[in-house]
Order: sequence, then C-alpha cells, then structure tokens
Amino acid sequence: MGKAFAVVLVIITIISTAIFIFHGQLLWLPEDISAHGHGIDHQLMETMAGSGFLFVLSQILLGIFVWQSSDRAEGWKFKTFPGGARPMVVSAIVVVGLEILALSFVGSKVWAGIYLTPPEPDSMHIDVQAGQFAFYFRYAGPDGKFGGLHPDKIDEANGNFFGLDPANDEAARDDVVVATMAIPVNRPIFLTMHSKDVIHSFYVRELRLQQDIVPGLLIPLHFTATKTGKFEIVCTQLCGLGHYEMKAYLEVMPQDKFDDWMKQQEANQ
Amino acid sequence: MDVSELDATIHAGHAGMEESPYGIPSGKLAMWCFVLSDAVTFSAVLFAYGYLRIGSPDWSTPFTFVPSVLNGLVMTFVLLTSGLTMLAAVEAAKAGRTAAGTRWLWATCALGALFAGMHLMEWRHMIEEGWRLFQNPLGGSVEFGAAFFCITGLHLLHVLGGVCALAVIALGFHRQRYNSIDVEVLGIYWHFVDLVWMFVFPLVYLMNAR
Amino acid sequence: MSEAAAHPAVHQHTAPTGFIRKYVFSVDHKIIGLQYYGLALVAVFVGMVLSWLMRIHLGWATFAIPGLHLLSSTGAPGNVMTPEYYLSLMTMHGTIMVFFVLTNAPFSGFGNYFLPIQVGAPDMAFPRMNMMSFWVTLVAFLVLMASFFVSDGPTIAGWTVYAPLSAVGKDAGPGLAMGQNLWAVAIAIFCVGQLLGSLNFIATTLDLRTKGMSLLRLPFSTWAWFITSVIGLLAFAVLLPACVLLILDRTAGTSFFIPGGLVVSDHLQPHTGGSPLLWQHLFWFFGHPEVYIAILPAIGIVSHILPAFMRKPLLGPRVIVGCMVAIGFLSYMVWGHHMFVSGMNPFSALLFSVPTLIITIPATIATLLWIGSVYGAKLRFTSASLFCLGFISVFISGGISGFFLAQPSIDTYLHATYFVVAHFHFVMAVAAIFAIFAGTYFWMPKMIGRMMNETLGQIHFWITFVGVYCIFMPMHYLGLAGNVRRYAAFTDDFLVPLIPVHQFITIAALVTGAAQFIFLFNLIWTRFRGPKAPDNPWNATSLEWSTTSPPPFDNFGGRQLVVHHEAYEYGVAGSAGDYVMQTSPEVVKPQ
Amino acid sequence: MSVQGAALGPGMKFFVAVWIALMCIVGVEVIVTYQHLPPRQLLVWLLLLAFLEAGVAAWYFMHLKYERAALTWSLLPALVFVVFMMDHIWPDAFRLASLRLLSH
Repeated sequence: MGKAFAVVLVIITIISTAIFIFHGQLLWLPEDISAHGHGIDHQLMETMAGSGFLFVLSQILLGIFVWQSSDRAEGWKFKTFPGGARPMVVSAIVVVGLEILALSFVGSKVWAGIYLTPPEPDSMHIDVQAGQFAFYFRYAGPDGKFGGLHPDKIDEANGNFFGLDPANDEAARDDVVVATMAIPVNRPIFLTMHSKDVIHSFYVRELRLQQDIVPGLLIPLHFTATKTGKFEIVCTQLCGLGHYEMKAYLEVMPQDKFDDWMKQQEANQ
Repeated sequence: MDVSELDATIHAGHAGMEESPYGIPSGKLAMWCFVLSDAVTFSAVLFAYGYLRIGSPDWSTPFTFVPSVLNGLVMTFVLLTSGLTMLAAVEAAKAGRTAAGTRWLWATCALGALFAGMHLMEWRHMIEEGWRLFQNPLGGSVEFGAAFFCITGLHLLHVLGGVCALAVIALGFHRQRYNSIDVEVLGIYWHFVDLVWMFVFPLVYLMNAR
Repeated sequence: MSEAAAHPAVHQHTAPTGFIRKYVFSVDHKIIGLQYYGLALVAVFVGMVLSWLMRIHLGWATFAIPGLHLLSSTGAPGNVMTPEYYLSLMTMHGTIMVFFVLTNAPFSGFGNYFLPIQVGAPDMAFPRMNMMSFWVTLVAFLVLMASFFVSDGPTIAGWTVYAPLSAVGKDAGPGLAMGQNLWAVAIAIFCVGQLLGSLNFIATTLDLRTKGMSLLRLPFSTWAWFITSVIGLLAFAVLLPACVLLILDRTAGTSFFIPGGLVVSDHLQPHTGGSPLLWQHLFWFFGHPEVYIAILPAIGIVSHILPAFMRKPLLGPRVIVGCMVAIGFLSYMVWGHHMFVSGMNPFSALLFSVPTLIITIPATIATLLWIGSVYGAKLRFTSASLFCLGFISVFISGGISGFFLAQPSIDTYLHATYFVVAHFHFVMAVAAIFAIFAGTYFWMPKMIGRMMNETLGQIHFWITFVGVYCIFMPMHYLGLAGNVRRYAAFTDDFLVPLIPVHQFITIAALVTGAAQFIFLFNLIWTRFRGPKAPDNPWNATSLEWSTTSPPPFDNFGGRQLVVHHEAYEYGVAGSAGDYVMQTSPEVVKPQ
Repeated sequence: MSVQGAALGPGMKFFVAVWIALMCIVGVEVIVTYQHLPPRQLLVWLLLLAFLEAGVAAWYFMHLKYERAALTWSLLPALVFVVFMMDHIWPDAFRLASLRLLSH
C-alpha cells in the first residue's frame, strides 16, 4: 500500500511538472508584446524554477520516506530523522527565506517599474470607459483636450457612451470615441480608466497587464506595445451576467497606419 | 452543579482541574473575549468612517457647541456616572450587600435609559433638521449622516442591550438567582459601552464641530 | 452576550431524557458536534452538485442537463444553463463551501465534539451558548438556501460580493435583488454563530483542562482549534459590520460602498460618495484570516492523526504549534494580496507582498516536519493515514503556487485566472477536505461507536487523491495561458482552444465527485451496520481514547481524569508497551 | 487571587476620583476642539486624549489593574495588533481622494 502510494505520488509529480515544460509554448505563456513584460516573464520563470524545485523535492522525499516505512518488520523500533527537527527548521528558513528575499527584491522592482512610475511625458493619452458589458475608448482629437464627463448625459442608444456634452463643451466636440483600441507600436501609451457602473478590469494577456477599473475613480495605467497585431482586451472582474463576453480588441499598428486610422475615425465622428 | 460552585471548582485551584491562566471565572473570561471582538467591530466601523471622510473633499462639520456638543457632553456625563454607579453595584455585590447592590444596579439601569433617551431626542432633532442616512441638508457629503447614524446607532444598540441586561440581572440578583460574579461580568460589559463612547464622542461629535 | 454573563458554565451531569432535549435542542457538545458535522455534510454535497453543474456547463456550454429546469426554470430554459445562472451557482458553491463546510466541519464540528474531551472536560464552558451557536448557524444556512427559491434566484456577485455590483440592487442584474439581500443576512447571522462558538472554545480550552493537562500537553488538534477560535473571534467581528453596512447600502439608501454618478442599466443611481474599495478592505480583512480558519484545524487534525499511524511522535511538536501561532498572526498582515490589481495604492501591494511570502516559511517548516517524521516510521495504512499523507501532498502542491500569487509583479498576470482557482482549491479546499476525511475515518468509531469500512475507505481515497490532481493541476496550465476565471463560457479567441482541457477537468470532477458517494454510503452503512468499535481502536494516546465509544453524556462517566504524559508518546523507549496513554499513570524511565 | 476575581478594590472614594479625572479629560477634549487647530492636529490630540481616557477606564473601572497581568498581556496586544493592521487602509484612503473622478 505504501509502495503504491509512493509510486502514484512520483508519477503525479513527474506528469505535473512535465506538462508545465513540454508544451507548445514554455509554461503555456502567450507571446509578450510589451516593453515591461520581459521583467514579469523573467520573474515568473525564476519563481517557477525555485518553487518547481521545492515541489518536486518535497513530493519525492515524501514518496521515498513512505516507501521505506511501508512494510517494516514486526517490533520495528522507529528511527528519528538525523538531527531531529533542527535541519527541517533551518533548511526551511534558509532556503525559503533566501528565495523570498531574492524574489521580493527583483519582483518589487518589476512591479514598481510598471505601477509606481509616472507615464512618459510624450505618452499618447487614451481615456477608457468600461460598462456592462463593453469597453469604449476615447481619443482627445485635434485639440488634444478631453471633454468633461456627465453621467446623467450617458445615452447608449445614441452612442453617447461617455456622457459627453458637445453642446456646451468645446473640448468634447472633437473627441474620438471608438470600440476598438488602436495604438501605434513602440509609442508610450497612457490610459485613464473609469467605469460607469460596476467594477470591471482591463486585462491584456500579451501586455502582461491587469488593472481593475473602480467606479468613481480615475485609474491610471501606462505601457508600451512593442509588437504589432490584434489582441483581446477582456474583463477579469466579475461584473454581471455578461461578464464572460465583455471584451474589446487592441490593435497595435505602425505609426503611419495608425495615423490613417485616426483620420478615418475623426471623419466618422 | 451550581454556577458559583463550578466556578469555584475551576478557579480556586480545585484538585480536579488545571488552574486557569487568568484565575478568573469563565464567564468573565468570555466577557473579556467578547469585549475584545466587539472592540474590533467598533474599530472597523470607525475606520470605515475615517476612510470615507478622507475620501470626501466636501465633508460637512455641522455641530455647533449649543446644542449638539453640549448635549454630547451631558450624555458623556450621564454615561460616565452610570459607570460609577455600576462600580458601586459591583463593590456592594462583592461585599454581599444584596439590597445596596440591587439599588445601584437599578440606578445604573436608569442612567443608561436616560442616556438612550437623550440620544434618541438628539436623533429626532437631527432628523427634523433633514439629516438622513442618505441625505445632508447642508449639501455636503451624504456620508456624514450615514456614518453618524450608523456609529451612534451601533453604540445605542449596545446601550439598550446593556439596559435590558441590567434590569434582568438586577431582578435576578435581588432574588439571589445571580451572584456577584454575574454582576461583575455585566459591569465589564457596561464599562466597555462607556469606553466605546469615549471614542465616539471625540471622533463623531468633536471632529465635526464648527 | 448577556447569556454568557447570566449563566457562566452551567453543567448538568445527568443526561436529559426525551428525544427533543437529547438530540435536537441538546446542550451536549457531542450532539452539537454531530449536528455541525451533519450540516457540513449536507452542505458539502449541495456544493459538490453545484460544482458538477458548473463544470458540465464549462465543458459543454450548450449541453442540456436533464432536469435542470426543476432547479430553476428561469435559470435553465430547456435545461441549458444561462450565464447568470452559472454565476449564481458559482457564488453559492463558494459561499456554501467556505462558510458551511470548511469552517463548520473541521472547526465547529470536530472541535465541538473533541475539544472538551481532549482537555478532559465534561462539556463546553457554556453549553447553552454552544447550542445557540449551532442553531444560529443552521438559520444562516437556511436563509442562504432560501435564495434558491426567490424569484430572481441567488446572487451572481461571487462569494466575495464585490460592491457596487452587490450593492446597487436589481439594476445590476438578476439575483442582485432579494438573492443578494438573503446572502448578506445569512452571512451576518453566520458571523454571530461563529463568535459565540469562538468564545466557547477559548473559555473551554483555558478553563476546563483536567488536572495535569498543561497547555503544552494539549494535542495539536486542540491547539489548532484554540488558535482558530482566536482568529475567528477577531475576523468575524469585522465581517459582521461589513455585512450590515452592505445591507444598509442595499435597503436604507446609504452609500458606504457606492460612489456617485453610477449609471447601471441606464438608471443614474441615487448614491454618492462611497468607495467600492472599502468593501474589499473590510471583506478581505476578514477573508484572509478565514482561509486560515479553514486550514489551521486541518493542520492540527493531521498532526494529531499521523503519529497514531506512524507509531512515533512528530518531529518538533513545539515547533509545529509555533508554526500554527505564527500563521495565525501573519494571517492578519496579508489581506491586501487579494487586492494587488484592485486599484489599491500600489505601494500597499509591496507592503502586503512581503508578509505573504513570509507565511510560506512556517508552512514549509510544518510540511518538512511532517515529511521528516515519516522517515523511519512504521506506517500503518488505513483510510485515515492515507488521507493524512494525501493532505501533505496536496498542501505542498497548493502552497507552492502561493509563491507566484504572493508577488504583485506576477499576480498582475495571473490574478483572476484559473491559476488562482487551482491555488486556493488545493491549499484551502482540497487540503482541508482531506483532513476532514482523515478525521472522519479516524474519529467516527469514537463518535458513533462503529468502525468504518476500510476497503470502501481506501477505494474512496485512491479515486479522490488521483481525481483532485486531475482536476486542479490542469487549472495551473490554464491560468498560465491566461484563462480568466468566473466566465460562464469561453468565447474569447484565445480561450476557445483551451476548452478541451476544461472538458478533461469536467470528466475528472464528475468521477471524483461520484467517488464521494462511496464515502457517504460508507458513513451511513457504518452508522447502522458497522461492527462495534472498541474504546481505542488505533492504540492512540490522547484523552478521547480513554473513554467509551461513544462517550457517555459527561464524557468520562463521572471519572475525574488525571493527565500524566505528553499527547503523543508512541514507541517510547523505557516504556513497557508501544505507546503510553496520556492518562496512564505509568512512569516512563528517561533514557 | 480569590474566586471573586477582583475582590480587593481600592474602595469607592478612589473610583470617584478616577471618575472626576475622566470628566476632566472630556473637558480638555472639548477645550482642544475649540482651539481651531487644523483637522489632522485636532485628530491627533483627540485620539491621544481618547486613548488616555479609555486606558484609565479599562485599567480602573474595568478592573484590569486588579486582574493578573496575564489578562492584560493577552487582550491588549491582540487588539493593538489588529487595529494596527487595519491601518493598512490609510495609504489607500488618501490616494482615493486624489483619484476621485467626479465632484461627488
């Protein structure tokens, strides 16, 4: 019975770790298209290596010890682990402690680099509004100024998703509102995000970014996309019955194509 | 086994039991634990109040010295005095002076009721001024009404509960159904209600004084 | 609370006669323990069936589940689950499992039954309050269940019921009118029950220890229950006002958690000035300690059972108790790691990340001590010991993934993906459930006086053990692939290719779930047909084994026990036998 | 320590003195309130006084002084610890004010 347990345990361990590694992409990660993402991926790899090692080690150890102690002779006098509890405590504190130090040092830097740095001064500013169950994106337009928000004026039927007031508000008149977020590649982007109803979340796997959009707050987020393509922006914060299909597309395009796109959008407004 | 007898067996280092680390009756220990957890409850509410206040630029501070703060002062005086009478009750109970103990308990009960009465009067006054859980007659943040009525209301509930408990214990103590330990345990609760007010008064009244 | 003040520690020593007083409104901690266990048993099967339905829907979104419309005609037209109904089931699954299974069974259930016995007390310190705490909990459960039968069904806000989705009322979606009210009320009631229970546990552990039962001689399980009750005392005290404020937001028009200018389904909400993050802070301030309320008793139970089957004491018993205390402390310093990407101040994220990582140290120490204790042991393989070993394995698997989620930099990618689901199911749910199973196979002979069937028990173990790995390991891969959780169906381009994995998980879940009915059958069969259990079937040492199975009304038949030994003296050199009971007067020669 | 727990109090006279002291603290609080300090300073003062007042009340009125030190040393650290931990919400609260989207 004990041998069976040990064998099963080892098999489980091997399969589990194998599937992590021998898969299409390493660790199943999607490609990273952001300037900061490599830091996160690197951190992920480090953690995977360290904790994967601990995982295999402890599972295998458990398996071995169980195997050994499965069928002892009658009247077997138990043996204590050499050194008793001390090696356990020491190794745990040292090994895990060191790993923690290493991880939190590097990790904190990565985190700070993304969330605690101000956006580049020349960033392109896009205003994001999330609502049940769609994202809308707003570009300042030629005047470079955003119009004010008036929740009471929100009127989805007539496409006034942000609650703009072009009648009395200069800045609002040329705001470009779209349902797909197009950005130029390698250009720093600065998002100000707000929600019109409940909490939503802005998640782009390939950007390695996730940020909840809290109603009543103006949540800042900034990044730079380094690869062109079309990616999905999905909501990761439970926001109601349509949560699972709340998404928009992020189109990263070369500067010139972006300019054309923007002209077209301004024409459509 | 009768109450005091069991406590005696537990806490007087009876041969049958390990001695309790605090050397107090279980009822008293439980009341202390309850006070601890209740203190956490109150701090949670007060923290929420602080959190919302910091987040509201348009916070209004409506309390003038007369009547609000003055009224609060008198209420504080009443509650502190009730604490004193509670102490007298405990002392008397311990000294075995049942009649005196009962009288002091009733006195405490009366003061508690008086406090509750004054509090409700004040509420009525503010509601007449147009304060609601969701409304601010001064046009500032509505969180003031919410915070005020919830915090003072939570405290008021504790006072009313205490008043009922006082009445019950007073009756029971008079009939020898409850002993001095019960009186003391109730005392801890009553002083705690008093103690909470010591934070509610400055944080909810004085911090919002004009 | 004047209950406690009015009647400190009343103990009847004569069993009540009459069914009602004896089995229904009983003040006997053993009956109350069984009642809690029974409640948890009902709850766990309800929760499991819900998870089945969810899994089937995730694997085959258009599959018509026969008879589903009986559960909710609006939620399942033509037996196909609607997205909102999926969310309802998900919410109820989480709430039921966390509150009424993981908190009730290992803590309130086993704790009520065995804490007084293990300290050598005739009953809890406050039997009436004990009874009250159970009935309050039962009411909470019924109120929660009632939300299945209200017109718009249970809440869809998830078990964390984040405001404002949970606070603005019916505009936000189905289930958020009456269903959400019932949820909040039920949980508020549940808090009261837990507070009463915790007071009782603390007073009993400190005051009712029999002669010689010094604090250091308490079994691990008692330590765990004691520490857990302290955590619960302080944690539920925060959830209670939070729920009350939520109820006020929903019914009295306050705006604690609702900011101004919200337009929900084209209605401009009347609220202003609140903060959704405030709810998250209050909830997780309770929520994280709650995780340890679920797992600490499990750790205690496993540490209590293992030695009996290894025939040797655990390594560093004091250290293990120390680890439990440390974990209890740290549990209050880390709640913000649930909120890394919630819009909370990014500085705080760093603040919360470090203690979160530090928690892994006591956890690792405990794990290594278990593993090291197995070395050189003479293992007896019963269902109980197998589930203990399984516990260690899944506890490792679940704990490891904590390394990732504790770091904000990685969490920003993995947050709200199936990686998180895998993590907390392994470390909290499965681990705790394994401990509950171990406890059941170990203690049931004492609780109902009959031996459970070993063969069935071991079949149950093998299917469950392999099953949970098949269910939850793949979820890590899904998470790393960016598979978002709490989705009723996977329609995003990058999620569609992952559906086969979900189908595999679903099949595994169905099989594993089915295996639980073996356990249920075993339990019922044992209750009525099982062979009579001896007083000490496992040759174990702690006090519960020095009384009859099941124990008499006052636990020890009026005997006043005296404790002479540590809780786990197995294979003691210098002792005549293989083990020394705590109560045995035998003097062991020090070697 | 006898069964009665706090059997040996110092007598009512002393408690009356404490009661007067408490009233004085409340008086000071009110006086401080009307010094027109900036809110944060006022808060600090009021909290200090409130903790002092509460401490005196717990120490004498609630008889902590007359219990074993163990009781104080079990209850107080627990409460202080939990309240201290709750303080984690402040950095967030202040950020909240700066991120407010709309006037209300």
